[in-house]
Amino acid sequence: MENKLIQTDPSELLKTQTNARIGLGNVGGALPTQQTLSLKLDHARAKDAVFSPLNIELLADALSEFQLPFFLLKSKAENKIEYLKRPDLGRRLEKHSLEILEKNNEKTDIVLVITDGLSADAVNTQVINVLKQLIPEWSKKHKIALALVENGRVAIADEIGERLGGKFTAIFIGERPGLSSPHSMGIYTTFQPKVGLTDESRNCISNIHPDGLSIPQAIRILNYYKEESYINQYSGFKLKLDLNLIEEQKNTPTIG
Amino acid sequence: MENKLIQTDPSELLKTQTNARIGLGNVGGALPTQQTLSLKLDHARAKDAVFSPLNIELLADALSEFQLPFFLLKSKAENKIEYLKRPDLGRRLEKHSLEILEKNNEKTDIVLVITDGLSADAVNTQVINVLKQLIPEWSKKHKIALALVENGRVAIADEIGERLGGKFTAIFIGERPGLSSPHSMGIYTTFQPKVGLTDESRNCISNIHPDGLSIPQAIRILNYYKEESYINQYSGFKLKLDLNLIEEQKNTPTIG
Amino acid sequence: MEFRYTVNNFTYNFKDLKTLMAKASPYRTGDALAGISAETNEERVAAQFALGEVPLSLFLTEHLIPYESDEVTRLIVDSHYQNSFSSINHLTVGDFRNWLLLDTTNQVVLDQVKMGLTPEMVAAVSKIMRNQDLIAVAQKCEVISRFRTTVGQKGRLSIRLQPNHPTDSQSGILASTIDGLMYGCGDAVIGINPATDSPEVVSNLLKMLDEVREKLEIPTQSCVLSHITTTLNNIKDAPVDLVFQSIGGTEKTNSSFGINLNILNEGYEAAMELKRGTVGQQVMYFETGQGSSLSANAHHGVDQQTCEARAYAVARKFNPFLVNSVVGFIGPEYLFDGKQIIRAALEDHFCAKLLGLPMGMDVCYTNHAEADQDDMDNLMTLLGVADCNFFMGVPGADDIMLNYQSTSFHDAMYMRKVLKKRPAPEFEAWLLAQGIINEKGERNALNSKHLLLNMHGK
Amino acid sequence: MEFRYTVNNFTYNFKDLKTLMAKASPYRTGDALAGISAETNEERVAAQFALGEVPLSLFLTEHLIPYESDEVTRLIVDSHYQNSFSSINHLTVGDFRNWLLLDTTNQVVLDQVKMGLTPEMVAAVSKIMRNQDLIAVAQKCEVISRFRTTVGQKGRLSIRLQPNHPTDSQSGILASTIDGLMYGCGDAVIGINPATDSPEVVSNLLKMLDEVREKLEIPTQSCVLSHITTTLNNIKDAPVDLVFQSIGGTEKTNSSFGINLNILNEGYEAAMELKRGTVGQQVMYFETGQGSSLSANAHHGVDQQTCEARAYAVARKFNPFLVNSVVGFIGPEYLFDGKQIIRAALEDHFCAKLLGLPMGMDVCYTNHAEADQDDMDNLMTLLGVADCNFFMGVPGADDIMLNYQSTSFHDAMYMRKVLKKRPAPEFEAWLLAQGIINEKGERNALNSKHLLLNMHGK
Ligand code: B12
Ligand code: B12
Repeated sequence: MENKLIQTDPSELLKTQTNARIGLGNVGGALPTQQTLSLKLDHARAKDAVFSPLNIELLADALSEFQLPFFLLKSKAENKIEYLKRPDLGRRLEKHSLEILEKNNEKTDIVLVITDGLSADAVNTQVINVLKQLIPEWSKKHKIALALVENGRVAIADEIGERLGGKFTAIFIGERPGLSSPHSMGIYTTFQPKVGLTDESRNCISNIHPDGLSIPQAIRILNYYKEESYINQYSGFKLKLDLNLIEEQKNTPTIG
Repeated sequence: MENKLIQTDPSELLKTQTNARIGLGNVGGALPTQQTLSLKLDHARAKDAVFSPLNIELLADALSEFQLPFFLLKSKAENKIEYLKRPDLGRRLEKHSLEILEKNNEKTDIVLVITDGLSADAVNTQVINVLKQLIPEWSKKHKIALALVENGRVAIADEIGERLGGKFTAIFIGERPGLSSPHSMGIYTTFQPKVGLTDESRNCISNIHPDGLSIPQAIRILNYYKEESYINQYSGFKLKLDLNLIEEQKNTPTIG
Repeated sequence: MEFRYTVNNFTYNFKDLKTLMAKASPYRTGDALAGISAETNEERVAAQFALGEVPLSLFLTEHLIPYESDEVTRLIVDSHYQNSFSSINHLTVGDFRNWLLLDTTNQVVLDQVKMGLTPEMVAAVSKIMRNQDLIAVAQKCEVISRFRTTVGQKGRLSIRLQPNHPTDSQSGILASTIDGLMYGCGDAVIGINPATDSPEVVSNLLKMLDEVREKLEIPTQSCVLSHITTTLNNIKDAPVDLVFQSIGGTEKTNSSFGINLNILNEGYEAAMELKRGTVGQQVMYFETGQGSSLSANAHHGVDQQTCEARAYAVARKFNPFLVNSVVGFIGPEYLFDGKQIIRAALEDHFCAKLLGLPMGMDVCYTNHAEADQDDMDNLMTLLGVADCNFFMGVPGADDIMLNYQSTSFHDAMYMRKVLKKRPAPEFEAWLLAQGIINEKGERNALNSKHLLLNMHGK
Repeated sequence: MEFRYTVNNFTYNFKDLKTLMAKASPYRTGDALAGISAETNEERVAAQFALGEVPLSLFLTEHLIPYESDEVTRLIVDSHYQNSFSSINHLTVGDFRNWLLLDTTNQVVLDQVKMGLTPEMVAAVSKIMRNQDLIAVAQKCEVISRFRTTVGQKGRLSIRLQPNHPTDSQSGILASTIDGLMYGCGDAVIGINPATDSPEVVSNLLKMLDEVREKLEIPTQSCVLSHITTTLNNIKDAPVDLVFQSIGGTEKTNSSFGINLNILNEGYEAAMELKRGTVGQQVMYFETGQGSSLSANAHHGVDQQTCEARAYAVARKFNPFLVNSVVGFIGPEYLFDGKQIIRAALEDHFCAKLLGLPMGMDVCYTNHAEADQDDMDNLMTLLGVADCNFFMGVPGADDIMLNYQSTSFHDAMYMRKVLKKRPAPEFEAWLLAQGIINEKGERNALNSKHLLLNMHGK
């Protein structure tokens, strides 16, 4: 298309600083045609991401390699449509899964839960990498159990943690897919998990994806929340992330 | 509720002249609360009318009493939802119904088709009454066949008429249900029916219901269209209804 | 001519222009019913990208429906003004959208190009426009038409008073008419859909409305929306202001309506001779609506919105006073729910305005569609912002003869209030003189001695 | 107290006021999920009729959530002004709607009663109002708030610039901020959602925004939307203009957010001491949204829209500068599609304005909901007509950190253009002085030497 119709935003430099949709230019204030269609295309794709399936085989294989107690579970939500409409079902285990957990006799300290959430691909592609860096360290101090759950919400970690008698849970979950980052993972941690807790009792590490929080950073924060939770014997909004995080000191903008 | 909030329309007299929603009053120009809720209630009911089922048993019994060839048929639309989405299916007979018609050897002149359309109740409650007044007269001159069809559109009469070798069809069909008249019946007539005709080839008698066109009036018009179709050897927009119809001469308004 | 577009390493093919247009259309049940809509959202967006690259000029040579077999195509091609087109001749569909949205593309500029635009061009560009684009561009167009009132000026909003009755009862129709006038409606037209097709009934209704209009000195026009051939039968003896007809976008659709361009022309010429207008002589009133071509099996594989836009070419030929789409009227098989109805209405209004028509809209739904009054509130407000010329005024929104819900007299009050719009100037003066509204446009309390209320004998 | 209503010889019973309210609510997935919505359309309308007959004064004695167990109920009851209520004291809910729509019930009158209204009263009346009623009444309310800009005047529309970044990158956030300023956005606030909850990160972002603001002399305010306890941690050392918090309508919801009225009050008092405003000292910014109570299992059987309205009582206590509902953000389990989102947004805006809040709206949807940009175009236009105080401005509508679509900088241009609205006066003067827009509000072409574009180091 012809560029001369478009009033460009002279901001090439700005564009290098972020993946946000800036410097798009405008036609009488409105989005140029290419941009408006690109947005639609990305929307079509992000909608697909919601329905991406958990790669159970691959994940289960990889998880069993850690040689830790490992449970393959399901929430009460039978499929994605029900999952979307009934978050309450996504927070609880279905009967058979409860039975599996009941059979467990091993003592557990920390439970790591992996679940699809709203973007299975976020988890499919990232979680093993995180766990590989995490588990060797953590297993030195803690007894760890692993659970892979289909159609889980954040709070399902409470039930799993409680049933296994764990002290601390971290759930790795696909976040709602965005247009520019359809595969973003979040980690939510809870100390003393039990059914019925709400979000003030958790901490959150969000936006883990190639253009977002890096895996090493996520692990640093996760370590921090785990340590602090044990020290304070609680988790949640009262724990503040007092960690020097400013990764980009290097490119803090010079103002003026 | 308090009336003093409502600016009334001083039009009691006008209200006696029509069932239209006039003289409703207003609050700052808007519909008063009672009126706005009444409209909603009627909407809930009209939506139900769409899904009212054809009273096949009752109608079939009554129709067989006329001692005429009688066919119980179905369109290709299997249920109301499909009927709504696929008018093309409502215009054609399903396989089994075609077979039924194939077996017929009797010569037929006029085919009267009864179908639910968009309001089965409109037909359930009115059609037998019409036929009782019509058939004794018409059978003096014509060989008549009757068909009762589930999920039919207007044009399905073309296929039935053609298959039976009829010269003239009249289809009695439930019209889209209105808020104030959820049970309104229409009659569409066609000379020389055959598959593929469109609406310019038909005539229409609409709004047959207790507050609309009366059954005697409808029969008068139907007779007119039948007669004229045979005289002119065509039907459709070229036939104009040159009948003195002004039933309400009595209450033509005096102007001024 | 074939078109293709590659998304994510997958190449979508579109075998010809009409297929591309159909696949680029926002989803609606009618196109799905016709089997011509995109199969996935991604295919739809790919088609939109591909359509964006099509040069506008291609529409002048690739006819969606052959020139030889369709008189509407012939009309479109033969009445295309190359001169008006020359300034945008070089644009693609995508850039046409860009150009339309520019601040410099104002009403004057749009007026200059309108006769160079074909229905297919405007339909194509509408498919790649968001609702806000359709609103913003339509708002730039001002199309004014005149008969006894001046309809379509900026800051004004007119209403067709629609006082239908299931038995065409004159006193019933008169009662609804008076009610509507008390709410400031009727400046577009007082237009009755007759329940029957009887010339006698139609003629009596015309006489009644004319008497009322003269008696009360209402600056407006009346119309009985019978088949044009019925109107032509009557035109010698009855006071016909406007000649009405439903029209479609293909020759075959029109023939299923029992009309063609010749018949329309006859109606037009007959009405022009009467010279009954005062401030102008625009004498035609047309209704259109997405889905009628498919319903009549007359769409030639062209999507319903493009067929609809082609109907505007038919309308444009006869310099109409009023045109409206009946958007939600035809049924859910074409437009399923509130969302589809709203989208289609904004498209229809945009396309018609861009082609230069005095476009109004029947904001409406039927009881077999998934829609309700809230959807209509949304739509009428959006179209109001887009400066739609007129809406319907049906008592309590409930048409007791056509069996559907349209906008009400009260809705007219709402729209004029929140959007700060006034009735047509001649009619507004009359409303003020009659003490029906005040200077702010608010309803005055009328008492039972008011002239209007004494029109009606017992 | 039991309620009943008979329709068509069938009597519907509603066992208490909260059940009646829930059943009278227009359909939405959240109430269905909670198991409290009407089972048929007829039951819903019956509940609406019954609710219409409830005297407003009943809400003062029948508490939907007990006074003893919920501090939000205590706040509502204890801060009710009987004096303001006395003029409408005798009305039923149905007549309250009638009264609200009267031409004589203008802004002055509405201001007089607002402190006599409880959230439950306005939620109740909203349930029997059509979308057009919600728009028309909201349009009568003018709620103006002040800090460094004046937000909410008639004819003006402000934007929160929302330059989020998935790693809180300062240079990324600054880039989006500059882009937004070039489109005239940021007069409501420049407000960042931080990706992490680190006080250090938050504090650095606050410093960066403050520097930019001072350097460019932009008359506006900034905010980092961290948890209020994080903000309180920082308030001594970092330049906090506005104190933000998400709030809900029940004590339990708020406690699931890790807050209560005391904590909010602490934040309020700490910010008031700073006296950083110029044209005013309204220092709080709150976000709300239908569904949060249900999500936290904290709804007590009260429908989600009434819970939402109760959050406005919480907001009102702290004389906020900005409040907005995040309507489509929380997800399809509460508001399924465009239709439900639009309805809820109009309700939220209406209820908040009636209670006297400076209400804006995050017109938005997530990718797991059935909605698209067309729905947002519709909603932003409708809310614009309703005179909503402010909207979000997100680069290209795509929030790359929160992962949802809101309104964009371009949308702000659209709304101001078609609705003829201008930015906040102080900010508008700055935009003109910087040559960013012209007197008509159109974007000027900026060249790369423009001051804004040279804010950003390499
Ligand atoms: C929907 C409708 C339309 C739609 C039809 C498209 C569609 N796919 O549904 C549209 C908007 C295109 C339309 C157009 C016209 N219509 Co019409 N229409 C109706 C309406 C509101 C509902 C019909 C219905 O429920 N049918 C029942 C369903 C279950 O069956 P169906 O098979 O789906 O419907 C078919 C028929 O309804 C037919 N049809 C629709 N209108 C007409 C008109 C005539 C004369 C004929 C023969 C057939 C016909 O079209 C449908 C598809 O084939 C009725 C009013 C009413 N209350 O019934 C008026 C009505 C039938 N139409 C009427 C008229 C006058 C017309 C027009 C002639 C107007 C004009 N001046 O151009 C045109 C052209 C009709 C034609 N010859 O094709 C009159 C008929 C008067 C009469 N007694 O002759 C009615 C009664 C309304 C009115 N008073 O204005 N119409
Ligand atoms: C949706 C959402 C909300 C919704 C949650 C309601 C709901 N029913 O879904 C609402 C609007 C209520 C909300 C509120 C808040 N949120 Co929030 N939220 C999100 C969002 C956009 C998506 C989460 C998601 O996809 N989860 C995955 C799904 C599959 O799991 P789920 O079980 O359905 O979701 C649960 C969690 O997401 C949880 N949740 C939501 N927000 C937060 C925040 C914290 C700190 C915790 C522990 C849990 C939590 O609520 C859901 C229901 O239990 C994320 C951003 C992102 N890109 O992920 C931010 C995000 C998680 N929220 C954030 C914040 C800061 C908040 C608030 C503290 C803001 C405030 N100042 O008040 C509040 C309070 C949260 C609390 N303690 O309860 C931050 C967390 C920062 C951090 N690293 O700690 C994030 C990353 C966004 C941001 N940067 O602002 N939030």
